[in-house]
Amino acid sequence: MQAPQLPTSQVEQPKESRFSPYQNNGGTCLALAGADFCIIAADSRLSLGYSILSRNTPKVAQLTTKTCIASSGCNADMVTLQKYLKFKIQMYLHQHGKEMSTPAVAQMLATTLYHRRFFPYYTFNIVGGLDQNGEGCVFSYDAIGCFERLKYTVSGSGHALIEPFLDNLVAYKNTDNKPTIERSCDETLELVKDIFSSAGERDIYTGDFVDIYIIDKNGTRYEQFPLKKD
Amino acid sequence: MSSIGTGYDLYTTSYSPDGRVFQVEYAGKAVESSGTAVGVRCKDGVVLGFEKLVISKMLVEGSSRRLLTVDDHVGMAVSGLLADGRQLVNRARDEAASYKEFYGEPIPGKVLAERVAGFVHAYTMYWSVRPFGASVLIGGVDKDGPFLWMIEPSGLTYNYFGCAIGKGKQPAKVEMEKIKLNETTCREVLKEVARIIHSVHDDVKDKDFELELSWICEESGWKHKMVPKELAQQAEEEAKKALEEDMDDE
Amino acid sequence: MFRNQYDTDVTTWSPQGRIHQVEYAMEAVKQGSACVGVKSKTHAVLTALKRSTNDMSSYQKKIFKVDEHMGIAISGLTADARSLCMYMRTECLQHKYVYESPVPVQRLVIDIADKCQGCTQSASARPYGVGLLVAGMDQTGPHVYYNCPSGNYYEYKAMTIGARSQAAKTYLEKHFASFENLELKDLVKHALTALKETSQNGDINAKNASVAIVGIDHPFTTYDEENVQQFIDLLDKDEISEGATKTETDTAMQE
Amino acid sequence: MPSYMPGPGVDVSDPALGTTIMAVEFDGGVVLGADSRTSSGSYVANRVSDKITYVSDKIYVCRSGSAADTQAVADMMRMYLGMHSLEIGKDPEVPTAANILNQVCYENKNYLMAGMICAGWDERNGGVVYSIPLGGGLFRESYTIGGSGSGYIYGYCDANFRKGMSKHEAQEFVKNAISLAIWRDGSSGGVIRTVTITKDGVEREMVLGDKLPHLAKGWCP
Amino acid sequence: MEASLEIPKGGFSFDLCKRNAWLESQANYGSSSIIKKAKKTGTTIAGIIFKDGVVLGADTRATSGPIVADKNCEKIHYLAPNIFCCGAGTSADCENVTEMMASNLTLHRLNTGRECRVITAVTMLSQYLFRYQGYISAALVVGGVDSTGPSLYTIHPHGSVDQLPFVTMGSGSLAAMAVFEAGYQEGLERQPGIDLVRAAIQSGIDNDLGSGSNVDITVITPEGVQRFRNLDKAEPKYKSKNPLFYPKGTTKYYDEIISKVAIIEGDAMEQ
Amino acid sequence: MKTKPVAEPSTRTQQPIVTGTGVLGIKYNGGVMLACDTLGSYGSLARFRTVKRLEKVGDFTVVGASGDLSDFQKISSMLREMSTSDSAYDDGCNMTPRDIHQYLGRVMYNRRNKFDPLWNELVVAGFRDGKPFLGAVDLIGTMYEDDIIATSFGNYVCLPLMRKAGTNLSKEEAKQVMENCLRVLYYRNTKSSTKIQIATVSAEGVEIGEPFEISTYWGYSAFQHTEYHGKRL
Repeated sequence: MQAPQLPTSQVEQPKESRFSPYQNNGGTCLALAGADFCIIAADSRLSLGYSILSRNTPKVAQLTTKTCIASSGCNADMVTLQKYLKFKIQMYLHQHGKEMSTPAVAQMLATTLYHRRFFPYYTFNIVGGLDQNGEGCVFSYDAIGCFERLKYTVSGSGHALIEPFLDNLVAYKNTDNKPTIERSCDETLELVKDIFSSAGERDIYTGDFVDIYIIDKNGTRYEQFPLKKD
Repeated sequence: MSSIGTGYDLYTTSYSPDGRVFQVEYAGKAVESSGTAVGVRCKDGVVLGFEKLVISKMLVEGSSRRLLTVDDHVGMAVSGLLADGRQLVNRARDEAASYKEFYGEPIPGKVLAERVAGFVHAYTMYWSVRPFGASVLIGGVDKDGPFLWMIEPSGLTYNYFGCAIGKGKQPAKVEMEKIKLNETTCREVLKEVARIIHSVHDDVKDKDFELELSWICEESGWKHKMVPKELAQQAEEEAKKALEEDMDDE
Repeated sequence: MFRNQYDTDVTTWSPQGRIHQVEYAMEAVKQGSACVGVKSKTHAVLTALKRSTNDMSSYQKKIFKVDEHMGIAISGLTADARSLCMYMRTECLQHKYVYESPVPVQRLVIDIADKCQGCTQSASARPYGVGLLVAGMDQTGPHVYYNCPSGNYYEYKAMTIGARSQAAKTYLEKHFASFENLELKDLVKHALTALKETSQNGDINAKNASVAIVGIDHPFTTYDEENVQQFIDLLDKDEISEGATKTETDTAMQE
Repeated sequence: MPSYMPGPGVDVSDPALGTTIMAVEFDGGVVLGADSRTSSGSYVANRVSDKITYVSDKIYVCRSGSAADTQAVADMMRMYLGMHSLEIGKDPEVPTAANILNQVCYENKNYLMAGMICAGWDERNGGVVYSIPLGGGLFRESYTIGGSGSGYIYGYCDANFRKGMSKHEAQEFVKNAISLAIWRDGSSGGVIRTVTITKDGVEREMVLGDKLPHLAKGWCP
Repeated sequence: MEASLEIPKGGFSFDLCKRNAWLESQANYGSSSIIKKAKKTGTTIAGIIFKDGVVLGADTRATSGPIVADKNCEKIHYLAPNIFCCGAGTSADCENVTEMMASNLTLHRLNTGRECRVITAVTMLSQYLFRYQGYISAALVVGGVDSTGPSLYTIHPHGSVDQLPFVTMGSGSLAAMAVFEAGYQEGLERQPGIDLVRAAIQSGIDNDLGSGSNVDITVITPEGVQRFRNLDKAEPKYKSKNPLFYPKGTTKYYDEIISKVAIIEGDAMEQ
Repeated sequence: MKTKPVAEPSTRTQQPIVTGTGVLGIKYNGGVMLACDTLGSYGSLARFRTVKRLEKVGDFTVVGASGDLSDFQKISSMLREMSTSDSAYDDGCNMTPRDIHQYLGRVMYNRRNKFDPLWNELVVAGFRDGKPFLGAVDLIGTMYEDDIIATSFGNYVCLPLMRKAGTNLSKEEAKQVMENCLRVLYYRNTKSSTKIQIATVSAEGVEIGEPFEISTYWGYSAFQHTEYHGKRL
């Protein structure tokens, strides 16, 4: 038997091994819902192993005037999935003469993911937007279509760093002293920036820029926020 | 016409008692009432021309093209029903692409003509379809030099130095025979083609027409291209002048 | 039109080299209410006259959006048009899925024309009984095409199809030469004026007229009912300013 | 293991051409060359096989890899070339033949073990050599070598090949190179076969196993 | 099987390494593996020889899987007054190996009464690493100046040694080496030398996710050693506009015990 | 002895055979440039020394490839056919570089879904509407656009240098950067060579240069003695 190799710090050479259809391109997605707004954001770093392939490849896509999707994981699957959703949403628009609602988009995404139950899209998606009543809503998914509606969620490589932070700061799970006033849209936006700059400090796959979409009754606003490049 | 009303001319799958397939001949009639296409194979390339009858002055110039590109090195002139002719162009494009994929070189004119002719012929064989109401000229340059082929609705194909199809094919052929085709160049023959098409056009009976000219020669980079506007205009003016002189002579 | 023995099958040529079934299909186009399509350097405009069978029913939709850069006005068998429209929409989306770009207008037009031709050469099908005026915008600017049941297609500077379209055609032939440099507003005015010629009682109103516009920085948009009133109002104003006299852009049209 | 094969303990497998093959362009034509050993594992299944296969009058292919696969590929190619020359009414040209061979090898790469050389002479191109390695891909080369034995003679060939050799020089070059490969590669052996194709026709030659040119014999006892 | 019952006559046994490797391969998640949790210096380390001596450089990121474990760790270790060593690999290995080597070299100096030579350190390190067959996961860049002049070496975890005028190691070594290959010149002056190493490390920081934060530089010349900690700093962290503030009582508690603690007056605490 | 089943299921353990290494792409002022060497490796054997890995598509796009060269030949023929039929329409509309990039992304992704990938990393460079375009696609369909792209081993060795050089370059400077990067790649990658090819796309169209040799440097005096105990005493 050959002596086992401990992992060393040596450079990972490009491997020419058996074909694997998946890659993890890293990245973090986040969405927070307010009473009448929703903020959905993701960093724009595209990485592979220890390499940065691109510093500015968006993970968030606007699907309708009040729905956005953010996906991390395998870029190839992400691109395809988002294209497919746009296709279906446009078809819905043609056929019904009105936009798909955010919960409808959310349900369709779940169905789409489950259709590939045995060859999943290796993506971790978040859908955010306003529902029919104008309330902010966020949907969180696993790779094969299990989903639930939440007030906030995070997915991707920085997920484990950010989730407890949100439990504390947004859901106030550690205290009974919940503030009586909800965070405003601007405060939430500031919180998103804080969160991403912190995650960028500690998660090597999160960095470069954050694409932030702010959805409220006036429509969708886009903002880019710089992170560290290292 | 003796065939009419005999009942032997209603289907492609019927022969008349004297052994003719009238439906195929009728399809040919669609070509005979269409604009004239002229193709000339010169020593250095091929020139195609078409007398495109303009049905409305509100049409955009150059629309409903009759000279179409099949492959980089092959062009096709369609006389007859353009919609039918387009199917032949599409088929020719498929044949050219699959030949190139498998053999790694551009399709020779002969092979292309024969394959498309086979396709046309298949539509003269079955009850469920009708023959194509279009004839086509296939012109281009392959590794053996320039070629010019014509395909009839019957599925027959012929190799030519100069060929005309459509309404004015007879006078056009007469005119063409006056040119020494294998001695002239594409440049020189442009105005001849323009002149022939102008001369066969019936100003009285027919509507306006637009002259389409395309070529494949060194000047076009050995690709099938429409003749550049200035050149085409120049050729047309020269042709008109020559025609006027002829008239004066008479 | 008299009956003859050569006109019952689409696979039968007449001794004159005609296919009567296709010609009859083209007649169906003339049965529908009229549509007008015009274009300038920057925009293509469709207008259409809607019918309603009686006061209780709604008006038949005449203009369909195909994609952000393209739409059609139809005349003839509406059901045929719907199926062609569905096909066009799917093709546009497919193209966008693969290339992330809009399909060039003429390529889709040819595609439809080929589809129509297929139905003129097979005994198992009948030709489509609908004419389409396609207005679209691509790399080479705005376009107006006419797709005919015969499988032919034509690109026009101005065109009209449908019932009593001859009157509109006469109008367009008189004016189309000036369209190229027109402001959008004036172009729409021309298209509506031409459409008015085809109306039985010469009446065009917000109920029976549809307008659609596509152009540079102007995704294909259909205007019906209250939205179309702004254009109807144009008709009451003075003569159309021929040529490229600069007028203020109507902000209402941007919605 | 199929029952017609020897019993347990004997290292045999599907016959494969563990081979040295090559083709060389010269002034006016090409020379193709090959050894003659076909092995099933350690067993020499055929010691005088012919790896240079006719596909049309002036085009031949050299085969390496699985014997069955390469023969099937050559058969297919012969058929396609026959059909093609009927269609164009002329002899096929070498680039066309090579392209067909590449199509077959590439489109079936998941099912084939075939490394091929296609060489020949035609009116338009003269003598032409193409390499189609394992998995397909079409590469035009002035000379090419292939098969397991080729690894041992790259140095020799690179040092000794010249463009514009005479026919005789090219033939000698091929024989020397293949004999050197046979000398060091256990999977190559037997006789050397060559096929020389020029405007005037095809010549076959065979160097017997006991008459191989031995460049290494100078020092080796 | 019987063979394994025999007591080995001598040398090392790597049985547990095999076991660890097996355990690791069985684990479905990286987090259940001890080895994966070990802190690593994903690292870019580099060094060059310039006209008067040696410049060593290193980034300051330490990672634990995809998480940055330390944003400003030190990777340039002391071996002797005239010899320094950059380490990449498992942090514990690098630190212990270099510390052990520093002690041994001190003893060596006391025994011989002379300044240590770089080659001595390199030989001892390579022999040590070779004995552990790569299980001590330390990739080192050793540089120093001795009686023979400046010299620079790399030592791979398995114990092989290379001597070169410019070297890099760690996950960012390719990014850094590219800078050296493109920019190294013979007989560099001090400042250009330092700048080149800085650029190389920065290249690792920017392009390699295993490397990050700041640039440390150590310059060794016959005149002495100059150490620049955080010579180049990463851009500062984003300053929150709404700093967090937790009001008293945020954390729930169920019981409260207050005890009196005696307070001793005087300066005992200050000793 | 266990007998083999009559028909074994095909195991698609396909792997690249003849391969090319890194392709570099960079935008510069007024255009975009691609560069790569011309080596076709067969494992570690430098099998084919002058293989062209840059393919012109239409009038304003070039596609470069690393990875399996037979697959790239297939892709090239697909692209040639696509550009032929594109120009056959002759309607004034042409495929943009982005169209081609997106199309390739779909092709690669569909093939990976069949577990039969086209084993390439492709770089698409083009110029359209006054703007340079640069995008990459790999064998599983990962797609991105950027100002600077390097595939395969170039990703590790050349990308840092290219990022350092930036994109504010003249054409001549860009060419220097490319040559320099490929020289470094040659120093540090077993599968690259010194014979390189450079293509540029600008408003004037595509220009694919002929392959040429680049120089290398080995003259550092410290390179004379690198065996560590062989040091002068």
